[in-house]
Amino acid sequence: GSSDKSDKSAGSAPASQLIVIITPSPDNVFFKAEQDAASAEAKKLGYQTLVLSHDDDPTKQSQEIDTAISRKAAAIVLDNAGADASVAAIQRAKDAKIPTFLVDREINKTGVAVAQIVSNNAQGAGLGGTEFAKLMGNKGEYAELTGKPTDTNAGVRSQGYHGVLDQYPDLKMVAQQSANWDQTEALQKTQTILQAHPAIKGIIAGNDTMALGAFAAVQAAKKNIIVVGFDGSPDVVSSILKNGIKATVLQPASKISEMAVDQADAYLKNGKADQPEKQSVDCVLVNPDNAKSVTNFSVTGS
Amino acid sequence: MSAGPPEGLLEARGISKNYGGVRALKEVTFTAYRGKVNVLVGENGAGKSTLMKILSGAEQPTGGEILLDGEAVVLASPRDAQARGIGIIHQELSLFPNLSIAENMFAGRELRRGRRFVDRRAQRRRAHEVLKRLGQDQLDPNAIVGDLPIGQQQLVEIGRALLEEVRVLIMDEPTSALSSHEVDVLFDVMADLREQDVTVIYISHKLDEFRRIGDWVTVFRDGDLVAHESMSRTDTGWIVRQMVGRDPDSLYVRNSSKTGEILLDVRDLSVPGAVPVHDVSLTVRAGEVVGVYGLMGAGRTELVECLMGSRKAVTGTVTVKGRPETEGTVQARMAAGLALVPEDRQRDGLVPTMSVRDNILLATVARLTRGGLLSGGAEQRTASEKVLDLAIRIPGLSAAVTALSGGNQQKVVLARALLTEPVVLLLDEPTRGIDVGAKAQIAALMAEFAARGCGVLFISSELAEVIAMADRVLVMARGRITAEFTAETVTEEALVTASASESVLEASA
Amino acid sequence: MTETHVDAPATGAAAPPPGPARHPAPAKAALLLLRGRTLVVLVLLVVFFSAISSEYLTQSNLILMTKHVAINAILAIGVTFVILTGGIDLSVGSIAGLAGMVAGGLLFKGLNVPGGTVFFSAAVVILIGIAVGALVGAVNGLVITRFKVAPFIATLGMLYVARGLAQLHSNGGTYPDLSGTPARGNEGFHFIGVDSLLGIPVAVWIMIVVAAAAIVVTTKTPFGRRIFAVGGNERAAILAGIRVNRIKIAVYVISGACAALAGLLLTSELGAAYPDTATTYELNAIAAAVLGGTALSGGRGTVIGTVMGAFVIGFLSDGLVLVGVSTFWQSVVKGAVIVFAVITEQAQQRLQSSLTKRTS
Amino acid sequence: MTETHVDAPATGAAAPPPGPARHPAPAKAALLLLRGRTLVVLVLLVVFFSAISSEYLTQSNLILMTKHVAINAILAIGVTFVILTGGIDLSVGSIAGLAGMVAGGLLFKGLNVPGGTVFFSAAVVILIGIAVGALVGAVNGLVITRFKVAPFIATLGMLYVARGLAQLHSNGGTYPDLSGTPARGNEGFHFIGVDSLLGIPVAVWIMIVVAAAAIVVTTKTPFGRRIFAVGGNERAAILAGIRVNRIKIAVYVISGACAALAGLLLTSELGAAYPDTATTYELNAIAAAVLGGTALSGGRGTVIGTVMGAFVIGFLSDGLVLVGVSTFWQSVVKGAVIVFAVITEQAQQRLQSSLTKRTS
Ligand SMILES: Nc1ncnc2c1ncn2[C@@H]1O[C@H](COP(=O)(O)OP(=O)(O)OP(=O)(O)O)[C@@H](O)[C@H]1O
Ligand SMILES: Nc1ncnc2c1ncn2[C@@H]1O[C@H](COP(=O)(O)OP(=O)(O)OP(=O)(O)O)[C@@H](O)[C@H]1O
Ligand SMILES: [Mg+2]
Ligand SMILES: [Mg+2]
Repeated sequence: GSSDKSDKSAGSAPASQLIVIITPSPDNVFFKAEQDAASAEAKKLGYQTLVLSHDDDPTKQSQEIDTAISRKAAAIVLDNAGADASVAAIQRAKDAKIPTFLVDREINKTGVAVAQIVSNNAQGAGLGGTEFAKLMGNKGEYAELTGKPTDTNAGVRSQGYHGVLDQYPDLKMVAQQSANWDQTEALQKTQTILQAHPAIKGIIAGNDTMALGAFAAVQAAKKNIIVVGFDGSPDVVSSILKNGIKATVLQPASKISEMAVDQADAYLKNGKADQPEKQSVDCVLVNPDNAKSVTNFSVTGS
Repeated sequence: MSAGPPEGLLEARGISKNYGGVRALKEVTFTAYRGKVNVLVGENGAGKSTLMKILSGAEQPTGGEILLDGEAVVLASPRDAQARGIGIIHQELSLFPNLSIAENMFAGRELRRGRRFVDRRAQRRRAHEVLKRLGQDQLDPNAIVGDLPIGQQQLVEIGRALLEEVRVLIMDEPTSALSSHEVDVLFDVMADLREQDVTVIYISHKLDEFRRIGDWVTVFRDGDLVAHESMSRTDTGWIVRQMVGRDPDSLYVRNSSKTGEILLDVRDLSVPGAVPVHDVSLTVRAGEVVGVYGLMGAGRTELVECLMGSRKAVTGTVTVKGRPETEGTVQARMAAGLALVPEDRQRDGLVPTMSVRDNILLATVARLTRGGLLSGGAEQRTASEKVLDLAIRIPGLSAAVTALSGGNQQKVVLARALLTEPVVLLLDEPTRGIDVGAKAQIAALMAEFAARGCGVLFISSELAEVIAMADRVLVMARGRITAEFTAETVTEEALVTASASESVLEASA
Repeated sequence: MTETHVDAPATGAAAPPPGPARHPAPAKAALLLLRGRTLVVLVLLVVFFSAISSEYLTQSNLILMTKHVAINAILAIGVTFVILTGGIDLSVGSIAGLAGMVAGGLLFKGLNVPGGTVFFSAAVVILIGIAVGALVGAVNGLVITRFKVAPFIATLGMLYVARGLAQLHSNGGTYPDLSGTPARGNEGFHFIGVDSLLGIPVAVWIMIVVAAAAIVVTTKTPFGRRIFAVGGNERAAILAGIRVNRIKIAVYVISGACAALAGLLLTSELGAAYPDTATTYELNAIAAAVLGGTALSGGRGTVIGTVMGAFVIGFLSDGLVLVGVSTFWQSVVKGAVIVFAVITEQAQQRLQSSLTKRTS
Repeated sequence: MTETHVDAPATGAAAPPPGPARHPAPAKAALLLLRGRTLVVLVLLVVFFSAISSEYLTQSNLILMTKHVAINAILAIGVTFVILTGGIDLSVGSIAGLAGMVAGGLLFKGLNVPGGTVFFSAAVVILIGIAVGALVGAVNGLVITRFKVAPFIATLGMLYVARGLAQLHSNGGTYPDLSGTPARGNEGFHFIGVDSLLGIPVAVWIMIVVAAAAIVVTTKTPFGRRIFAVGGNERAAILAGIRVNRIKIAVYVISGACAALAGLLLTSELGAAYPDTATTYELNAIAAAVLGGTALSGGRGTVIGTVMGAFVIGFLSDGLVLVGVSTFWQSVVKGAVIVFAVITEQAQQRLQSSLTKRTS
């Protein structure tokens, strides 16, 4: 095809001091923490920030990356909207000489972004699955609530769970439904699943908002069912402390964001990356034993 | 009239009304006398309805004042007017097609049981009483108004006005969709009202009709009041002279062309539906003007709609110019040489969002293209030619069609039909609601059309009109053709007998 | 001609109003069956799903599904009022979200006033939530009547505005715990969304009360009949002296209040308020009304039909989840059933009107 | 009465057409200003944002924003056809998604036929994608005309069905790489969404072509005239010999094809096809049409107005992003601007009609 004439900024050195931070909607506390940490770190290092949200719509994300290019950003910190659907937009930024630092979610291509710093979803799901199996006593019926089916992490986490759970022949998954990461949907679907399978002993959810919805359903049904989530959001942590939800897997959102900004800073100063592109930060299991030491997506002392 | 000047009840003093640049009323001063039937006449667009809308609070005057019982009043809304005892039957039916007859009559002033609830039973009873008074006691007050024929809808509208305790009752062409039987009943009711000292303002284009009931007559022309006289001191000629500003040489032009081959041949046509048509056979010859007379609900509209293809027949054949037309779609019938000017121009004729030009060209627009694209020049030429032909009075071809008066709107629809170059023109009540001048023009157009070797089939509910304009009259009743007359044999009595003998209304009365 | 006249009884003294047109027996039966057409679709759904899953037709599942239906039914009843006047309300989902957030905020962090923080009792919070919905509805109504903005656009704008306000209310966050404390005197919010009375969830009782009230208002009161008049012919309504603008504002207020109530039920059930509550619920609510026979052009429809429509949608969605259909197929089936149900509705109307005409 | 006759020239040979009503100069100027009202709102937006951000009014940003506008403008043009007939199309977002997935699937994994896998060239894939959209539109049109389902419901059902089919197509997954290979002969899909010609993105050229074609069709062809007639008075259109059902089906086909084209542009731009592409875009498209003066009741509107409406929405959204307004406020501001723009539209119409009347 023809050259990218539309990107007038291409070729001009990034003289600006602007870091553009793009994440999914901050109405999920996880992404809010991500935004806040990245923004704070960038300001600390003397950058301006532009914080945007793509609401998990790759098209909107693509347009926001265009905006970043248009504003001649120095770097982009991105929690992307789709492992495949984000590649072209990030490549566009690269062509415009704007480095992108991915957080939280990977993309299915290397050499496009400067860094892909993600919590190890597979490892985390392994932790969650193991804890869930232990809580279940390695047997019994359970249900799984998966995230938005079009979201990569939903698949990775589900696979991670099953990597552990499927090893126990007595653990039987009787229902699997997507609740699209949504709390109300998780509530209503859990209620219906409990109707179909009253003998369910546990529910494992792909994130914490769904875990909260599922737990509300469990409470309303006055049942004693093990609920395990993923993220380590403050609401779930406090539920764990009250012996509600049993466990979650904390993704160090703030830490990841800070790492990304620090690496961006180094890259801009030195002109090259000081870390390998793929970096993964291990997740931490949160259960009643350590829940007290968790604040805003980080475990003190870990 | 009895001695002494009658006492004025409702007075309009120097009322003007401008719609944008259109001066609908020019400082009109008009008095309605207490306990009299005050008749208002005038050409289409003379401003009659506008004045009535102002007197009933639906429109605000640009200037002037209104006096009720000698006192100046402000009628800011229909509610205000109602509160002062002024009721109105609107020219365009203002009914709720989704509600029952009883609910229509009581909309906005429901009878209540307790303070909060509608007393449906009482509403039904009162509605039934009113319907009975109008000779319609076979009508179910629970019937949904949208399912009624237009004539019965008009009666519901009348009934609604009668329910109120009114001092002034304005009736804006209440009989345009009624046949003579219901008109008689309505006139009895009006006589009653007069007895009860109710002031009636009555607007109509049917000269012979209002002369029977009116006490005073007022003539409007171009937004001005041009004459005001006791009915007993006038005659039809005088009224027409005042209206048109010249002598009525002849109201209706009779067709005098020689008849030729059969252009339209209908055999054994049957149409199902609310008003079914049974086994109708008829012919229209070249150079012939055929009238179809009948009462409300006789099925005439269904017949022509079926001929035009907008309604499906179950049996029967339609042959145009010797060629059977079997497809039965509007397009096919149009191509075969039929064109219909529908009964209800608002509902079936005009596209209110379009200009006069686009309305005129609607059916033939595909002919005015060059290389697939519309040719603005050709459009403009074709439309203005028709406007001149039919002497349509318009502010301009790009004006909104809704800004025209009723008669001119009718001519727009007629122009559209004529542009399709039909061999047989079907006209359903072409003169409904239009003034004498326009009626004469339409009669002349029909005659001229026949003279060109084409045929005309027109529906009318006015005896005088059918007798004066048709070479041959068919009478329909209950979906069948019950009689046929030639211009020489037809008489009013014969028509009435043939149409009523089997009619729904007669049977139930 | 097959017309039959309604005969007035021979003893005509105080002519009793003629009753409704009498139909010959078979026609009448067909008509009854068709009037209950939404019911027929519902029964078909129940039969179908209970054949697949034995859990479907259990008492507890029926109660649960009805509880899920309650939310959409309440939204849809409100929307029905609007549609009956010929309008539309796209903002109900957002209003539900906003009301939930307002209530959640009041319960979780109270109201800041000069000199401290005030907490209201759960009942007062619920009333405030409903008032917020009514207020937003009033804004819709005013924009529509005063500025003559098409209802579609006015409420589409409100869809964005109210959702944005809900998010701004907590800056995107969730109010996690709405159980209140005795010290604050604001316990008990879970009553409406979680508790049961006589074995039936309170939410279902609330739906019953709302539906009953709506039925009475629409069919028995002058206000209700005027709603139909406005939807049937607005110009005629004005000429009949009906204060059309007031009626219109009133229906948007009702719709807003119903939406808020639904939002409060959702929030109470969830025990947490988050700003995306009830996103896109407006489409389900409108679909329920139309499924139940409400004409989008206004003037025709019944509250009971709307409730039936909500039952069809709810029982279908839950059934698909219960038997474990994948999310993607759920979407396809739901769309197809909505259209199919309306097609039968059209068939019914045609048959019905032909029957009525023939027999009246 | 100030009515004037159309004067026939004394020499009646070839009567020149009467010109449009003549206005006095100042009234004419006011009218012109008001006709371009959407333009005025647009200019206000540009002035406002460029005062805040120096980046807004740069050539590159204007080109970029116009490219973003292109997608919504193409959707909105299609929807305008439907709205002009008095219908509505809620399924355009889903159709865009489905077309994108179909194209993505064909490029990424080809078409399985007995005996192997076939790959089509990018151009053919684009045509197939558009054909899919047209086909879905035809289904909409058939459901609406044959089964007399209200357009709102028929296309609402299709919203769900088409989205479900898009998801089923890849079982929820994304087709990641649409660049094609020389071996398969299917390279070049990025041309429509990524590349530029003469410094202007191809997507913008496509929007210009679509808009120009739509303007010609709506204003210069018999078909276009009939669309307006159907929307203005369907019964009159039938009696004027217009095949109303055909016209209706045609507009849904056009709307579906435009939606598919928009979906293909989106997919090409992203370089990947995912099933949620263009979710809820229908509301923006309808909003653009209405902002541009198209009446939801049918019969009134212009394509150029719709394009202006799309510009207002797009330049507003991008401006809010550029200056870094928070997501939540973006929602509030967008809703408010939509309503505000329509309010000015109402004011304009009233003023315009009073001017036209006075001066005609
Ligand atoms: N809403 C309106 N806008 C613009 N012009 C109008 C409007 N209503 C009426 N007019 C114009 O005012 C004039 C008087 O109309 P009006 O309806 O009062 O006539 P009319 O005497 O009742 O005629 P008809 O016998 O046809 O009913 C006409 O020229 C008409 O075009
Ligand atoms: N029960 C009905 N339901 C629906 N529409 C009806 C019904 N009866 C009549 N109509 C419609 O009302 C209009 C007027 O019908 P009407 O009964 O007056 O027929 P007609 O014989 O043509 O008489 P006229 O033309 O003198 O009014 C027609 O368009 C007809 O189709
Ligand atoms: Mg009049
Ligand atoms: Mg008739």
